Amino acid sequence: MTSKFRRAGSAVAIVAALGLALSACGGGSDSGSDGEGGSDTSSITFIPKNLGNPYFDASDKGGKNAAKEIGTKWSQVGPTESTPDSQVSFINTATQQRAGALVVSANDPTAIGDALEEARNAGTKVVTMDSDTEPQFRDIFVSQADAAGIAKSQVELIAEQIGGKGEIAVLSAAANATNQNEWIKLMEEELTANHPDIKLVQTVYGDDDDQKSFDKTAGLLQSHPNLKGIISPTTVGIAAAARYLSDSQYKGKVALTGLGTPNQMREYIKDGTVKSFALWDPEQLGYLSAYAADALASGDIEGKEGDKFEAGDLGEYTVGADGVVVLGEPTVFDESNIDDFDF
Amino acid sequence: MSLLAEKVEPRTYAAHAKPWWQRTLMTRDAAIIALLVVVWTYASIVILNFSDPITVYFLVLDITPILLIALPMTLIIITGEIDLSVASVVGLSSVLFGVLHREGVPMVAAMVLALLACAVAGAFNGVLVTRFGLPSLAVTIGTMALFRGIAVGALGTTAITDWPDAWGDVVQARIGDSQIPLMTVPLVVLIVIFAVVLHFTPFGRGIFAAGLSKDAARFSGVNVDRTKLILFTLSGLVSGLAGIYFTLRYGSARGDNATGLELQVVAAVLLGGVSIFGGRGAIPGVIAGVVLIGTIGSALRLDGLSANIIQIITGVLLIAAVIAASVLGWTGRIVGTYRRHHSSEEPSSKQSPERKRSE
Amino acid sequence: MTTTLDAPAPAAPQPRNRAAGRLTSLLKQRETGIAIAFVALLVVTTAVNPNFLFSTDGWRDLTLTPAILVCLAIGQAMVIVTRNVDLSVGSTLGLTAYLAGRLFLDTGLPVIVVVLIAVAAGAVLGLINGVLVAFAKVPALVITLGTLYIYRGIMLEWAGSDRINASDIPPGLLDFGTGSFLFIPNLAWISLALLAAAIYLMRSTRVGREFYAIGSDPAAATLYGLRDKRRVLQAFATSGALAGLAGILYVSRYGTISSGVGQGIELEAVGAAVVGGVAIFGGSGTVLGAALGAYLLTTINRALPVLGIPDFWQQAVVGALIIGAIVLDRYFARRQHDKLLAEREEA
Amino acid sequence: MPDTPAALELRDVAKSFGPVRALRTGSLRVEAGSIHALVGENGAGKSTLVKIVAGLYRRDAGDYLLAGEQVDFRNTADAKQAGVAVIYQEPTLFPDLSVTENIFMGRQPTNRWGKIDRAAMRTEVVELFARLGVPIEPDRPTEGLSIADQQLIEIAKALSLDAKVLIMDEPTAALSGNEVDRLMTVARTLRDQGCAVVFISHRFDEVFALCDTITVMRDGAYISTDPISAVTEDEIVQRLVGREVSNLYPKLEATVGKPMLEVKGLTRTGLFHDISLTVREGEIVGLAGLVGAGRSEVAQAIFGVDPYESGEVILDGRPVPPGEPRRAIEMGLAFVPEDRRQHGLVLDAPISRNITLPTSGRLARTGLISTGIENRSAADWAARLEVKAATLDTVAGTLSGGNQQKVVLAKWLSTQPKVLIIDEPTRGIDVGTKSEVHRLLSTLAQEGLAILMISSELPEVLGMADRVIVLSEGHQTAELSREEATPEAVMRAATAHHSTTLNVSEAS
Repeated sequence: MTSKFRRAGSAVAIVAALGLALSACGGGSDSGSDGEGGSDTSSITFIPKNLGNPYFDASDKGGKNAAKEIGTKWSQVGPTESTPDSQVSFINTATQQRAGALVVSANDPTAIGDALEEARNAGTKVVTMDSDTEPQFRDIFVSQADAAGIAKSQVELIAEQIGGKGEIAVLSAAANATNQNEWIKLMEEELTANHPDIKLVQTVYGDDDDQKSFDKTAGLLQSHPNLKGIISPTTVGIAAAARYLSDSQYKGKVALTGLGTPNQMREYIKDGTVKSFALWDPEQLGYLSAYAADALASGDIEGKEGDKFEAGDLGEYTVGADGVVVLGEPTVFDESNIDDFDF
Repeated sequence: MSLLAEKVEPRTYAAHAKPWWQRTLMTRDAAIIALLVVVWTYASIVILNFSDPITVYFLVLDITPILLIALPMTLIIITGEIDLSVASVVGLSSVLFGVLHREGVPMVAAMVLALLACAVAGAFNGVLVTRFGLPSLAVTIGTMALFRGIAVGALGTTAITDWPDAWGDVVQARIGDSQIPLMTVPLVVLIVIFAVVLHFTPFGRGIFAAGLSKDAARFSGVNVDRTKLILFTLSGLVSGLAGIYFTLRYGSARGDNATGLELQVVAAVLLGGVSIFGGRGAIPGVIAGVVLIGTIGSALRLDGLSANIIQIITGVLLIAAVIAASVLGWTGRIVGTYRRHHSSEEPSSKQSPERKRSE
Repeated sequence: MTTTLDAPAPAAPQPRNRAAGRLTSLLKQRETGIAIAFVALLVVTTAVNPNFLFSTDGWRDLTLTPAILVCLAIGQAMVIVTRNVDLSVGSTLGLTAYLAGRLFLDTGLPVIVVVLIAVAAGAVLGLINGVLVAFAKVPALVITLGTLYIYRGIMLEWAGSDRINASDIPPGLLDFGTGSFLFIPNLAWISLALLAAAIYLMRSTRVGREFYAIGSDPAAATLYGLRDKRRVLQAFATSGALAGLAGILYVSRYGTISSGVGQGIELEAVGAAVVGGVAIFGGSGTVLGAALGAYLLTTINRALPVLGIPDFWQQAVVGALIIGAIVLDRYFARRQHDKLLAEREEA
Repeated sequence: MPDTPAALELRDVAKSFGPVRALRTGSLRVEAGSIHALVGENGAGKSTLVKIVAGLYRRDAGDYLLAGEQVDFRNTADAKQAGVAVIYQEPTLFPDLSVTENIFMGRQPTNRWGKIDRAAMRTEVVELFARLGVPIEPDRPTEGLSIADQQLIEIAKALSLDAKVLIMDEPTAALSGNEVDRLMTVARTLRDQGCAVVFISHRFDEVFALCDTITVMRDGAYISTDPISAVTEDEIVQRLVGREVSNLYPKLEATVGKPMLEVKGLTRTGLFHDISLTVREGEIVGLAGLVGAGRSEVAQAIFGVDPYESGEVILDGRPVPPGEPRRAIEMGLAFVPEDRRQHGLVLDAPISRNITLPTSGRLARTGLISTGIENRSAADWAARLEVKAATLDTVAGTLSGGNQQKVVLAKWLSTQPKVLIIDEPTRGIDVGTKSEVHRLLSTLAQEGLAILMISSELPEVLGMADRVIVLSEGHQTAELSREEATPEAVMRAATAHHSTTLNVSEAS
């Protein structure tokens, strides 16, 4: 069996060489983790729900700008799919790197909790933004706007567009997304309380996947011939829904609103598919989160109610109950102002 | 003594053609273990924070589900079949466990019931493959969608997240003050059990024989169908276990837990030297394959590289591993031919290309 | 041939009633079964909600939505017929779609050139699969599982978090993707044209018949002197090219290219082929069956919510359908086998 | 040398695989319009030679001439193009494709758009089948056809090629009497039409009945070529083996004891009906019949790898459960199957694993088994059977046919059986090992083993068996004592008809 001998020997050599080559190429690219070993109190790691999402691209941009102003190291890593288990690996990695602070947009309120606890035990400060975990897992939650405010504004936008009555539906992101579910719940309450003639007939989930959201929109319109409006409180969803509507028979007949970025929606505002939608500025959200993270990491604040910190251009913020920091009210975009924004 | 009369002098045989160290070190398993050592050493030296003991802790927790499922998967692939439904069974287990828990079933009972259901799901694959004689690839692509669909359908939009902390803590506990997770203990026990069953029992001998030649195994008294049925059931059971682990570790029962895990498991098993044609493979190599993929991922993430590069490397490693065998086999054929045809009449010890249809 | 043989008197092949025979064989065919299932689904769903079929959008979605999967299923069927499988089509689709998007964004190339480049790129990616499968003699399942990771990884790494929006795509292409001709969407026309070409290729050319031969018995193919390596390469390249085209169709229909484009669609393509009667171990099945399988799967996805079944159950239904299809196939194959044996005993 | 070039001529063709010289001096000269026998033991190089002619292998040295022209084929398509057709022992057809497609695969008539002309194909096939007298539906798939029908399709394929050289590699191995007759008729017709036919067979009766010339090969080398009328069977055998063969059937006297294996009324529809037989201690019972008579099927049903519908099997007074080979082995039944490479051995596994596979449960006393335990057991049994191999981890597939058979025997004798069923004990092994196997069977019987031996070789059955049971078309047609068992008696019983549906074309 000399051949087997030879074969195995060469296999060792080749595979080992391959491994070396791979790890060498890995070692070659350093993105902000070199420097002194051990704890790195002055670094901030952003972990969005997933990469390739324009919303988080904007918030990352804000975070990066803030880090530059503060003079700390900044990096962004994340999974390609927005699932909690893939996020955990990246949280763990940040723990290993002894990052000073983590800014996470949670894919699940509890699933990533243990990993965050592990990180905090290792001395890393944890800020959640956009989508929160349960309060005990993080130091501060930077909220884009308070949930009730968002829900109310969404309902008002749609009510105005459909004339206060008729069937509406919601196109959400993942079925487990904390913030989405909370908004939907609050929207329902708002509808019952103030708009009894509007009926929410169905909530569908596009998983922040473009094609899925697109197809779900088609499904909604078919299953509910009397549908008057759609609320899609997620940037991927609203864009996909707008694109579907824009060249369907429903264009202009079925109203659409929700949360979207101006760059995505500009076209549909201009062609009349969408009248208005809302969003806070995600760039500001990232910017504020980075400042909050830095304030925690440098020990300026502890995340208790009443703690105050400076957030660069945005001015001073106060930590509210449960460690929540609220960015502010969302901006409503329509034909009149959309060209003033670029994100 | 000789049965063939007349001659008296009995023949003697060396047990092996090569000394023990060659048989141990010059194998695919040894190669993959060596590669693991090289990568680990390299990463420890070059990559910041990799040598930190906490790396081991996270690594073990991360690879546990893959490792668990890789064990029965190894056995199944050695018999020449494949089970692509494992990750969906993980999801199914997670959801069942969650729903039962939500309905107030005690934790242990919920766990046992979920595991039983997963064993049944595995047996369902097994029955379709053995009784109906269907190709396992097609069957498990179907059940992959079916089981995942049931899991997602049963729980719909919700995730069940109200788990008693104590259970999650057990899953994530460390042994004493070390950075070695407590999970390592049952994991090692399972690995040992699978290794012994595969390599040191008559059942294991049957598994290899069935993979190399289904007919010859059957004609030698190996109950090939029953063996496969047992393995598929086992695969369901262990995947169910992985689902319980998943649920407790993340404190969240979701229908889409572990989506895509099946490909990672298959990649790790094949990387670990198991032949997709069946009949060859060993547990140590598979463990090394799983750990290797985990280590590369961990090291690259620490180095700030994205998940994308890790995907590319997994793919390249997988292809390189299978091609290395066949390319080297090709170059080694000239040498091999001598051995092979030394005493044989026909230049065709090549296997007749097996007809993969069961009629 | 001028020879004659004085062999025993021939019992000449009985010319049966061919028309009747054709009808029964048509009814027995898998394609007919799938088509009937498809029509039944349409009828039931439309009865529940007439909009499903009888509205502009209902009709459009019915014909448009399956177009992309049909493309992939045709390629997949060709590969499976040669006793291989291509799991990388989803990643190929993603990579070519992004490539096309980048070309639109970064270069001013005319649409048709970009389309050709994307198709060619898909063919090259398919060819890589084919070369690895044919020459390294490694099962296609393993190779394409590897390239599934690699192609997807390359796309993600290249794209980073860049996303291509509808505004980056030439409006002409987008209009084409959503437009229709003679009440049938353009994309559906494309997929139907491809289907017709593929049917012709598989039924009536040597290349197609040799695909079947190679999948039916690779050893016999060698003895026949068929160029099996070349054929396997061709099958994979075609599958890749079709995935590339599917990438373009995706761009023209959805306008947005994000990181997840085409993820998991490879299994739908395999599922469509299997449901459509393509045997997973090669040698039998038709591209028409695979295309009908694609129509059935996509339409089920859309029909379930209309029928009041939460769309979470879609996957379960698809899975049950795949299992049902292969069990049924085996049942019919056994019956056919027994029948042939019985005929032999009689003879 | 005659003036006209031969249709096919090979001169000193050599082919090596690595250092192994499969063919050293392959020479063959076949005239057009003749049937030429090519004989040799397994391993003599016939198959290599055929594969070179067919274009499957390329020769290393020597000349290959077709009608006087040097040729060098890169693949089988080239050879076909040049008019060389080969019919292999096992037909190689595409089971999923129609009969017509199989005949034309790779060279279908096409129009200028590349469209296959199906109508033309079908017309030609109908015509071919009419001439061959084949009642096969051209549009049906080849799956499910009998070997004989498949062989006819191969012949039709060769005819449609307008082959000038037709090589038939053991075409009759799996055919029944009628089918052999039909095949020979076809071969003669082809000869009369000027085709050069090469006929490879181990059956001398066929060779002498059919062929005009005979070439003998041994150890990869050419030995002799003679007109068939100039040689006798004994001379040919001597040349084949290279030495005098004596005492091929060393039958020893054994005491016959109590019944060990009793089979009562075993039936499986379509394959065998109401088979009853008894094998006693120390007795060798021969199970004779033509190929396809159902002998192997009966044996496999007794052993439990195949099912049966009714009847029972009793071993040493205890019933053997159906469909459980493992139980049968435990009870003392051993079965050496006919197809060694497919059923007898795990070709890719080492000798030791092969020998210990059926006994691994017994060897694992603590429930565990190790290579050491296996090797000890395997070494013992390999030595008793004198398996020629250097080490126990030699892969079984690399052994010669004879040595493989010894490994199979070692494997089954290691189970310490009470009853041994052996199907074609000496198929495909050289003459030397053949007599060793026969001596072994005699010795085992003398030691009290009950042996049921299936064989297609009449001399083997007559030489070894104490009693002969004959099957025909699945029915038991005779049970003959050693004295009664003459070749004529056995053949008469083997060709006896049981059902009226099968008495076709006796005239041919």
